[in-house]
Amino acid sequence: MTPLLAVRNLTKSFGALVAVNDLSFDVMEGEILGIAGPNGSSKSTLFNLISRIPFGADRGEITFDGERIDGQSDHRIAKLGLIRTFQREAVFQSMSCVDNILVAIEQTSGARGRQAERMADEASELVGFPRNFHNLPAATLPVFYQKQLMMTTAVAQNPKLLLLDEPASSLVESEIGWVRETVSELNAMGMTIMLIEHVLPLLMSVSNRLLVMEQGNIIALGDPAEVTRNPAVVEAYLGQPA
Amino acid sequence: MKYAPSFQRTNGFWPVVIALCIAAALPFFFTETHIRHILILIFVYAILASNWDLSLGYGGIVNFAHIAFFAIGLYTYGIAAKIIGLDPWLALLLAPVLAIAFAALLAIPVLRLEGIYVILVTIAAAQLLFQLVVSQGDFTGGTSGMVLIPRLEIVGYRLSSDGRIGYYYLSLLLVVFSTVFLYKLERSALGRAIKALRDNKYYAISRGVSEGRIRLLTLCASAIFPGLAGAFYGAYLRIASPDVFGLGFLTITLSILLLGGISTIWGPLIAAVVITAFAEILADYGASRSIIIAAMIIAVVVVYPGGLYAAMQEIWGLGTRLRTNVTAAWRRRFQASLRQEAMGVKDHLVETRHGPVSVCDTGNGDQTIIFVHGNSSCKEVFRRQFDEFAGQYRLVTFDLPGHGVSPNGNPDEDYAVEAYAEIIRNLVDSLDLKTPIVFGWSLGGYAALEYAARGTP
Amino acid sequence: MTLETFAFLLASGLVLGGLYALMASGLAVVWTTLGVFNFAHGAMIALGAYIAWQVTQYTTGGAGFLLGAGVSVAIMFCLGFAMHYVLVKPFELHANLVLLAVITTLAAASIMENAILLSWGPRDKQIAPPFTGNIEFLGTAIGIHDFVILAIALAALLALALFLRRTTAGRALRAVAQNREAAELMGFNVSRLVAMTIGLSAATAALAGVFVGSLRFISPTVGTDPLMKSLIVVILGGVTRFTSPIYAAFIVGLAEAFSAYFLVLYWAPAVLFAMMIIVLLIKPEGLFGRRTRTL
Amino acid sequence: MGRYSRILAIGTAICALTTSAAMADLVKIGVLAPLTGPTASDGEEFVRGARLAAKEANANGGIAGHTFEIVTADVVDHSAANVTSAVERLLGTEGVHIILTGYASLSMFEVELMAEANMPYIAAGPSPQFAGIVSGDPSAYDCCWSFTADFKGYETDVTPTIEALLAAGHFPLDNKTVAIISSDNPYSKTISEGMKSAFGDAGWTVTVDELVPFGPVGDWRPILAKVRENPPDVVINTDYIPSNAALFTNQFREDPTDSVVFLQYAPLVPEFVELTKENSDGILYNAIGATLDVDAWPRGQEVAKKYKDEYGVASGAYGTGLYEMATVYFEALDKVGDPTDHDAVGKAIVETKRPVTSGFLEFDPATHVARQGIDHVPVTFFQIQDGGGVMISPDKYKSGEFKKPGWMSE
Repeated sequence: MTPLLAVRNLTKSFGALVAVNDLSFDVMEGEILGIAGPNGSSKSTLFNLISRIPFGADRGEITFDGERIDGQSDHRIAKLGLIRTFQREAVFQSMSCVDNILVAIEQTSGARGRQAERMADEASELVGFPRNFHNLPAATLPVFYQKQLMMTTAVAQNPKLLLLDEPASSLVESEIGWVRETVSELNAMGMTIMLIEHVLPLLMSVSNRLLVMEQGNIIALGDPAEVTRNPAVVEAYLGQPA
Repeated sequence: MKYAPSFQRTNGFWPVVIALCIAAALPFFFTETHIRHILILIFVYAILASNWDLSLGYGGIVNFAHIAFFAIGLYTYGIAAKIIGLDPWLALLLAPVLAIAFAALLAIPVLRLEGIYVILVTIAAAQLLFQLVVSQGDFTGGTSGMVLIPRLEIVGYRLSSDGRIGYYYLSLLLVVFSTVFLYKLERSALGRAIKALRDNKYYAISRGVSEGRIRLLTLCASAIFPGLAGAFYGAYLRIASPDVFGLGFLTITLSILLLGGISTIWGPLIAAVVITAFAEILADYGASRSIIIAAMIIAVVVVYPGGLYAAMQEIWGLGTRLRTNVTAAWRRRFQASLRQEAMGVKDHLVETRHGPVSVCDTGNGDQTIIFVHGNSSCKEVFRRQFDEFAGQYRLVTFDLPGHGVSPNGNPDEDYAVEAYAEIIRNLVDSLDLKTPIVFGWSLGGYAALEYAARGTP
Repeated sequence: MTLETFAFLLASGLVLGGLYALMASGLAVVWTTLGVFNFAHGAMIALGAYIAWQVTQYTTGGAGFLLGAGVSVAIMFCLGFAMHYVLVKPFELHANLVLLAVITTLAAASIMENAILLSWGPRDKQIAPPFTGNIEFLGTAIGIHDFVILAIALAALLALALFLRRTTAGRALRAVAQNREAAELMGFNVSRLVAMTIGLSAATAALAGVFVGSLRFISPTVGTDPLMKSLIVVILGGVTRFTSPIYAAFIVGLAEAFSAYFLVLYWAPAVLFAMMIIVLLIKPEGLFGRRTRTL
Repeated sequence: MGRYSRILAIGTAICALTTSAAMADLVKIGVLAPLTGPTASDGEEFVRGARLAAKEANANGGIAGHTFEIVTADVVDHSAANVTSAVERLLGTEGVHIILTGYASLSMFEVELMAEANMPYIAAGPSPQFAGIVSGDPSAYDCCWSFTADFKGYETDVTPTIEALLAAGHFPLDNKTVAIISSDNPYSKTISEGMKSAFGDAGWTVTVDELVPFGPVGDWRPILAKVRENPPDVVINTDYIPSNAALFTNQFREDPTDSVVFLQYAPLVPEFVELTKENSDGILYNAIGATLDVDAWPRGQEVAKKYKDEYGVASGAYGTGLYEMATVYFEALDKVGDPTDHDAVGKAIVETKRPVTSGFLEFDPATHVARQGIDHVPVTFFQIQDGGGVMISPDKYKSGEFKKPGWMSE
């Protein structure tokens, strides 16, 4: 089976600091790859490099769905079906919620008018974003709904690979439940997902495989349960050998 | 669910229709060419400013070469119609094409820069264009400009005849087309992409918006009508002179845009009227005129950074609040008996933390039921319950702030479920309702839940 | 080209450069601190010149010139200080600060220019230069006054640089320019510091105005050309360091002098604007700039 | 958008109010003038000259039963938009039956607006531009007349005048070289081009030929450096902006060459001498339409004196010029009687044949421009001596003799 995303020798430095150091890994079609690591281990930078938003890598090859994407422009990568979210909730604050979703649909699918609106409804349904919020200005939504809206815009683009950057950060227990359900549901529909998360129980429960990073390096990759027993991982998290 | 009402069903529809009718009828009231000239100028400024808003307000690209689109339209018309000898109407249509071409050229440096650097590079580009125009004296007439540019005619009828009525309607038509264009564009997929890119660049790109393409399209789209207006201006005044590149022209247009309010289509249109009319009224005051207008601009910008349009909406809102307050007061005063008939008891105002609310209280019975009505409703909705339960319980209901005959509340504080719960709490305290049963309907239900969540004392 | 011509052009370019440096550094200081472009800078130059002219009407000679310059600098400092509270402060935190500042400063420029027109009339005036006569410079003659002005301009810039680097107030200003939030958290009165920056900028504008008014002539619109020149200088030099626009000013001054001789003066403005676009494209932070901002 | 129209209605109503009050026998004289902006000092003169003429006419009991009042409209920076607005304001003012100006736009495009409205218009702007518009179809512009005479003399007369000075032995002729500097505006450029060919035809060599951009010039030294490398017999600068010309003079005097210096127009403006002081002594300039304030031309002396008595300052060319334009109109109105008959007024103006401050005024029917020449409006040459302009040529009017400038070698 060929991987959906193949990353080879990915490297990025900021001046003297090597943020991502010669990373190589594959993401298989249909899996949920969890990504963990302490703060500053360059997890989000990895997403940045893959999506080229806002910057690409210095070196390395990325193949997505059989196509080299490391030289492609940022919005092209999104159009190929590699969609990311951001750690901080992001909305187009001057627009209504439904317009937020429509932008995403119109830019990738080319659908317009009623058809695009129907797709927006479907995406909202799937993510659980309340449809009666559609005409509210996005800026007025509470944080949780802004996160939901960002997820909806991502799902609306019908991604092949969804990069979720800490969808559960700053959420309460019941809201984390929503993340869990949504991620599982999307995955069940056939979406491949890469998930960065600090909420470990969530990460453990949904991930098929777990990748642990520290200071720009992969220190473990594999079955979640095994990875958590890996001494290097424990050291990275607790700062001393177990 | 998408609810984007068609224009016919928005609040703006009738004002626009009325304004349009007035604009169409004005030449019959003002036959002097002077006033028609001012109106035509207003239209030209309105086109310039409102289209500038497309790049500056919606697109977030501070393009100080916007007036250059107008200048290009002007000179294109002049050179094509006078020197090349093209039919004036064709020259008129050629103007926006060249303006778009310049916009595309301008996009090259603009795409690579951000913020204040965009201002600087566009100022430089406009100045460079100015130098170019002035240096090509053989075609452009150099610093004094080219005169006797062919005028527009329709089968031999000069648009300038009959007190310029032809030019008046042509400019009105341009404003209408330009506004329809902007209105449609703002609501189109392109318009959404433009706004998305401005609101949150990287998020927009991650959703497939191509920054380069959208910025290019924004600039090009904002060049069409200024180019056309420039050609119109040339045909109307019959002169193309380089003073359109000057700081004066730029300042007026920018003042109109910012005074009107950015990211609105209507703001610049309103401000074009205000500023041009103001400048004309003060025309006899020489240097003081400029001082007064500049001071006025500073005052408006300082008090209302959102511009006149925001100010108007605020005033409109104040007016509405005042009107509803007065009606509510009038009803409290004169229609009390009507309501008493429905409810069986007379209502009265009770002071709470969120202002006075109108309360019906049957006043007897050990167990109290408080009824809380829903959104856009009023306490009288519970008249049947009052009929039914009167005698068994003490029944209390009230109008939420801004509903029924309660006075308006403060929009920032009083229209929230938390505030409603506090009102219930205040009522319980002040009317000594002990441990009431709270019945909420719709929005009132949320209020009741919130009240419950706070723990009954 | 003879040595005399070369020396002559050199002197001419240096004097221009000194003037531009003074004009541009004021503009750059505000830009760095507030991130706004002050379109009233040209009008401030004009107003400064007229105030000094008024003073020289009562006292003549070298004393009058110095007194005029002093009074003008003092008044303009206060005016600049006050301008912050009227033109920028009210919407300091608004999302469109840059744009709103463009329009308020343009309006302020219009008010100042027209107030000058009302108070002093439209006719050209000159601030009597205290030194007349020429000095020999590598075999060519240049007005003594030009050299004195170049010296004062450099001294003023040096004083400003020392103020920013060596004094507590200057350091505070630089702190605000580098990181406003941090400065606020550290308990600086940021508003007053920013107002002081604009005041300093207005003071340098006044000095530049006095020089322009004594080297050339003043009219209500005398500031228009200096504004454009300062803009070019600031873009070429960048604003990352206090010294960047100063180098650029001398480059522009010398380039103007020599290009007018070797090419034609006619194309000088076009060449400058083309240069500006190219620099913005290749190195938007300016020829001497780095990506971080400091005063 | 309801407010939109309401504000418009109020605005226009106020405009209408201010323009409608008019008295039957009161003729308003419209004056287009830069009341603000960089040329406001000239604008002040326009208005003063016209006001003086109206005051005088009213004091004499009016013309053909009419009294006069001046209404002004500000053209600010002479931009097309501002000039058009000002013209429209005057055209829209009830009771305005004549419009005068020193100059409104550099291109004279407003002539077209006047012709369309059939409004009598006497202007003193650049005559080549005026002629360019009118000569295409003179009969369509019967209401428009240029008080400024044909500019041809500016181009042709400098060469013979300087050669005459040479012939008179005022200074030696080394090698017949001339440096010509011009500013890129139609006035300066047309004149300098004409001069170049005139000097060329007379066998001169042009050593420096420079064009500077229109607008303020910050430093003339690089150009002066070129001039100095090869000192010419004559240095000519046609940049007419007074502050530019004054700076040129001051910087030239830092290290002068052994040359005659000729400047175009600027020395006519009073502040030129103020700004240059003794540096300008010896400078040559000429004028077509300058006030002939000399014994040989009583009309010039008379009006110049009137103006000075009234306002306490000497008039430049425009103060007396506007006075004379108003006089021309009064004469035409006296013949016609009815100020509202614009056609007749226009036709009466063409018949004007009278002495005015600048010479003998007569219009050329082909271009509607005042005729130029020794018997009409002459080109007069001046030299600044002791801070004042002394007319040194033509002989018919001259009030003094050329003096060798202090900077030239013996």
